[in-house]
Amino acid sequence: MGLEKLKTILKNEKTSKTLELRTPIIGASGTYGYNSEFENFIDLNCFGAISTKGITIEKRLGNDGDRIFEVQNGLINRIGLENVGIEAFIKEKLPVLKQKNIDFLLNIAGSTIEDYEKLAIIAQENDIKALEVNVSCPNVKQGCLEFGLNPNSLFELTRKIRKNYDGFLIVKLSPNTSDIKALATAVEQGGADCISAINTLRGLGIKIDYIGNKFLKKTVQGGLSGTCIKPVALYMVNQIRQAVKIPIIAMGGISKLNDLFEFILAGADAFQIGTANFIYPSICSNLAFELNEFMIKNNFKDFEHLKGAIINE
Amino acid sequence: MGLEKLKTILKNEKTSKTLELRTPIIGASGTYGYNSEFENFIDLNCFGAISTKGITIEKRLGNDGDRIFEVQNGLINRIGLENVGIEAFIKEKLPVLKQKNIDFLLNIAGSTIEDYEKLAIIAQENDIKALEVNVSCPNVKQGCLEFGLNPNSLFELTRKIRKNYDGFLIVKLSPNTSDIKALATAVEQGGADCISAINTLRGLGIKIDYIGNKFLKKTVQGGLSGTCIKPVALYMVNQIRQAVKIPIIAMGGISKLNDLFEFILAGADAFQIGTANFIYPSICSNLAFELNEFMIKNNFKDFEHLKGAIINE
Amino acid sequence: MKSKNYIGKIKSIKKINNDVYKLNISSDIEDCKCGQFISVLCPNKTLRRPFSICDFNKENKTLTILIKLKGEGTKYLSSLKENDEINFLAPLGNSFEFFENKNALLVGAGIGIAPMLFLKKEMNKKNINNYLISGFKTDEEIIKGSDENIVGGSVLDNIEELIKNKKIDIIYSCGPAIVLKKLSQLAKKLNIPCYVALERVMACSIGVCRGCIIKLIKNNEINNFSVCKDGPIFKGEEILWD
Amino acid sequence: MKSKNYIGKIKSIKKINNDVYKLNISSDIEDCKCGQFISVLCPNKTLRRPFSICDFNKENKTLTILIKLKGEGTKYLSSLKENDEINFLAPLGNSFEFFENKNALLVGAGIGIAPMLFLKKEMNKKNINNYLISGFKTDEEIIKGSDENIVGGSVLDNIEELIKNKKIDIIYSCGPAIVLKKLSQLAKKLNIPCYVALERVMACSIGVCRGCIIKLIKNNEINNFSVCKDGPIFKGEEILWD
Ligand SMILES: Cc1cc2nc3c(=O)[nH]c(=O)nc-3n(C[C@H](O)[C@H](O)[C@H](O)COP(=O)(O)OP(=O)(O)OC[C@H]3O[C@@H](n4cnc5c(N)ncnc54)[C@H](O)[C@@H]3O)c2cc1C
Ligand SMILES: Cc1cc2nc3c(=O)[nH]c(=O)nc-3n(C[C@H](O)[C@H](O)[C@H](O)COP(=O)(O)OP(=O)(O)OC[C@H]3O[C@@H](n4cnc5c(N)ncnc54)[C@H](O)[C@@H]3O)c2cc1C
Ligand SMILES: Cc1cc2nc3c(=O)[nH]c(=O)nc-3n(C[C@H](O)[C@H](O)[C@H](O)COP(=O)(O)O)c2cc1C
Ligand SMILES: Cc1cc2nc3c(=O)[nH]c(=O)nc-3n(C[C@H](O)[C@H](O)[C@H](O)COP(=O)(O)O)c2cc1C
Ligand code: FES
Ligand code: FES
Repeated sequence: MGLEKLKTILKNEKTSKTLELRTPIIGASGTYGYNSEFENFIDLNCFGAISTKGITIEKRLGNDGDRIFEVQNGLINRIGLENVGIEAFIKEKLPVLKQKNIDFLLNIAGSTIEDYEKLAIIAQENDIKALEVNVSCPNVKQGCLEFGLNPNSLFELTRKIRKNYDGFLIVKLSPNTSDIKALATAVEQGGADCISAINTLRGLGIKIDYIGNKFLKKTVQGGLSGTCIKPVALYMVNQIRQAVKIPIIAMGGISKLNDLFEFILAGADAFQIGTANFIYPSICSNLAFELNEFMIKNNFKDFEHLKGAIINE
Repeated sequence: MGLEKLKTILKNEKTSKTLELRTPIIGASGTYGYNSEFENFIDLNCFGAISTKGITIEKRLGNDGDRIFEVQNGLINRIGLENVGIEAFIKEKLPVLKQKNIDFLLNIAGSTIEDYEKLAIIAQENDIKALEVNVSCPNVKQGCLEFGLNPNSLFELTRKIRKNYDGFLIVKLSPNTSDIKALATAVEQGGADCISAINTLRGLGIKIDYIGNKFLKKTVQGGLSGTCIKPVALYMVNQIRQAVKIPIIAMGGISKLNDLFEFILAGADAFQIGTANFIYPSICSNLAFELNEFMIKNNFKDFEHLKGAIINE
Repeated sequence: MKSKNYIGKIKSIKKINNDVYKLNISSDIEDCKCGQFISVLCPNKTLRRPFSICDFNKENKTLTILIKLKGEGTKYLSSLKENDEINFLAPLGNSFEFFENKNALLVGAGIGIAPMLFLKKEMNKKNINNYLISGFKTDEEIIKGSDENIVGGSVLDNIEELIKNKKIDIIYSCGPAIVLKKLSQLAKKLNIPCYVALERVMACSIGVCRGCIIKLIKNNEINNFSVCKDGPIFKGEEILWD
Repeated sequence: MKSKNYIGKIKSIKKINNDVYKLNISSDIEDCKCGQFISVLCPNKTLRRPFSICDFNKENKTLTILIKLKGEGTKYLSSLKENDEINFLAPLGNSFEFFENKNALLVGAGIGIAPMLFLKKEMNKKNINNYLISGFKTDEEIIKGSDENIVGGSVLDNIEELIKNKKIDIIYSCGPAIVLKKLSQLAKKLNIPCYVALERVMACSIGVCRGCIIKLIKNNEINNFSVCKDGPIFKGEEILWD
């Protein structure tokens, strides 16, 4: 079964910059590794792209202590951006991506504006097609989310990255804000080609048991992901759709075909799948197949008429 | 079984203003009606208080269209502050509360600062013991949440209410912010005696079905409540605990005894139960009984040693 | 009767057609009225699910409800077995008014027949003339107990004639909103009272959350009423239809 | 063997003591190694649950796992019936190294016995001298298959003597972290290699999420390793214990 119908072109109408994806299904950053870790479970040719684990200038070991906390229909993580660093990525991971012909978004994070600029330059030098700028990671003490929650800094940051990078520039937004529209607008005006949203919600997981006259507790403060954040993600995506014209890669709790339709209605042009990969490691290819089948069966060319149909409030 | 152990005194250490509650379990605003609607299901003597449905100056009919949308482990509502108005409340509902000896927090909402001032004055005139100021309702077009998301306006608002009201002043915070600590601080400095949190998260519910060659859709944008928001609520309560000294009434997804302990660890002094009432209408009294039993069985005088034990980040 | 939270037991569960199940539930409930409903806990869903009372046996305190499969909640309920526990709030809502000397037409569209069956039984007991007409999409969907079943078409197709022929001077109905609306309009035209049983997505089902509101016009004033507590039965003429 | 997602079938499920169940699962899986584990979908939980492979029968492609009741996930799994489907990823992680001419001591504390039983069986096949000692809190908790069961006390109580008596020159162990830590320290003191099977809360179980990290010291450098992919078997001496 060919997946031609799923071919997706994300286009910044203003600059005509585009990103072509085989399918609109992308493995979300932090849940898909660096390159081909999932190849036992999925058909690498049938999904759109990987968003790499967030890459920083230096290698990072991430947080100490418990990193994962399960909640109802979701997950709190505090990985703390453990990653190999940009140098090792370019040397060890990039060749595999190229060799296996895997499309990818390079997800980057920094603690200073200079970090982001440097990463953008390296991406440019290495001819990396698409950059996903993570300004929304709640799990590091410095930087990252700081830039992501203030429209002015976000505008500046986007502009500076844009100056140094010619490829398809995606900025990933945080839902931990009172005004996502202002953030989206800042990103668009700063010159980004696309917005991805949402990153994790801030959450605190506490497990407490009274055993043998003592309270035993376990706590993990970090980012909340999974089905439980879907209503928030739909809200945020819909707000962004109302604020900007550039395309949106939507995520947050996607795990089934109907979720894709819901996000299309809210305004999504493509999708990322995060937490669901842990439960169903084949989900990215399965969703692509299911979507394709649905389109063929019901004679859909695309979903343009549905896109962002909800813009009531 | 006496519930003496559950007696809870919320105290503003600075002003020594207190609110005495028979138990720390309070029925949350909007889910408990105005007075004795729940009396068939619970023992009115065994729970701490009702927080009334949010009251405005004028009677409000609320939003048109669908108002309730079910999600996994949660609920989106867009009631839109339907209420009888302060006049009818004082005339018709207050006498019942008094006659039945039901403790309550008067939950108020306004579209202007003047609204809140007027409501505070009426509360003062009618000798209402406790006021819960809702600056966090996401379901009305004007006012309310606007005041709740900006520390400066929130400080001003709190100060003006404080000027007109001598009782126990509680301000209820929204989680739809990037900086709950700043909001909590503003409220404390404005002269509030207590913070309650959280109100609902902004969410969008979409149901879409493909039936007979057509997409049928249903959408409700409103406030998300229930178990699915508990990790966010724990995070917010914990942040507030780190920012201010005044007591916290915690809520967001509470439905069982262990939830109470989790919120105590995060920093709660008392609790409100919202969505869970819809599923288990006796839950407020049941939780009080369970907590009491636990304290007796395990010889607990109180939970002071646990309170806010998590202050790591 | 005050409404309370009951833990009942499934006395029997029977599939009565391709997607409707009949549940007999025994519990401590003492009484309930025609038109009232119960609100059932479904552990796999956040909210309870409301179902009309379709019959009530006072002697052995047994309620009957009919459940049509819709989504996950009704699917769960249909999987219950004899002797399983079932947690419900009851009795909820207002009830039908009876008029001794009127000829009543009862109209049940689809699963809307459930409260009509109870109503018919009570009217028969009280010797009130009544005629129950029900409508179903296909033969397979027929639920028995009516005086007349319309299959295919609409219950409304020849209803004006029927009203004249049977000298109907009051109507009671339950079913899809569009049917109730048209019936109410017809009743108004014919100047006879019409009571309809409404449905709304419910959260609390006891009148506190204001989630299930319907607007009524009474004395030229528009006001909110809750379907769960002020209803589910309303006078058709008072309803502000969308 | 590449790890894959299998839909297996419960061939048998047996309660083997008051809170441990033995599951035999047949599937298409061709092979797996000693020390590896599987990650099982529990529909009532967000995350899969990891379980050590306790036995594998290559002829009829049947895996055995032992499940000790802990919370909702294991409760669900214990409720499975013969012929029920079970969705798991397998085989996962690295495996034990074998050394033909050594005398191996196998130490299983509590449910940690599961991978040790598999290891013992393989060693027996390869004619490697081995002695499996297990520890349980009470008689009721004993899981059979060891050469020696310590009940009450700790598996570590007389272990130094045992090592000397049996001329042990390599140790393999699985159990609570504190046992593994002490055993590793003892092994270091006695200058014999010690392999331990670790546990961590896992999200992806295939090495991508970095949720299950352990820090190892190799060549004086501290680095992160994933328990799910680089492990679960590590050299005790390399582990940076908390
Ligand atoms: C007063 C009243 C009496 C009813 N009597 C009967 C009856 O006798 N027999 C019968 O089969 N059905 C009856 N219904 C409808 C029944 O409640 C719904 O079909 C059921 O709740 C669907 O649940 P679900 O999880 O299977 O479907 P879902 O997938 O949740 O929803 C399917 C549809 O059911 C409706 N629904 C969902 N949740 C609720 C809710 N909490 N309250 C009301 N409607 C909801 C929605 O319109 C939705 O589109 C009654 C409803 C009301 C309000
Ligand atoms: C590599 C490995 C092999 C294991 N082998 C076995 C075995 O052979 N037999 C056996 O009975 N148990 C084994 N366990 C432990 C088993 O995975 C947990 O007991 C089980 O996940 C608990 O699930 P629950 O829902 O019943 O309990 P929960 O209530 O969820 O948790 C109880 C405790 O189990 C642990 N746990 C929870 N989720 C996970 C997870 N996703 N990954 C790891 N640990 C978790 C936590 O420490 C928690 O405190 C193994 C664990 C690992 C990592
Ligand atoms: C374990 C884990 C690690 C993550 N790491 C990153 C990261 O490095 N960079 C990033 O932008 N997002 C990261 N995320 C966020 C996801 O990419 C995604 O935005 C979020 O999980 C919401 O989608 P989901 O609900 O489908 O998981 C991570 C999420 C998880 C669960
Ligand atoms: C149907 C509904 C109506 C609500 N109305 C109000 C309100 O009028 N005023 C208010 O301050 N909060 C209102 N809330 C918010 C709750 O009081 C509470 O803050 C929130 O639901 C989180 O708690 P929960 O998860 O226990 O429901 C409402 C919530 C629901 C579900
Ligand atoms: S469902 Fe709450 S008022 Fe009717
Ligand atoms: S569980 Fe994801 S890396 Fe181990």
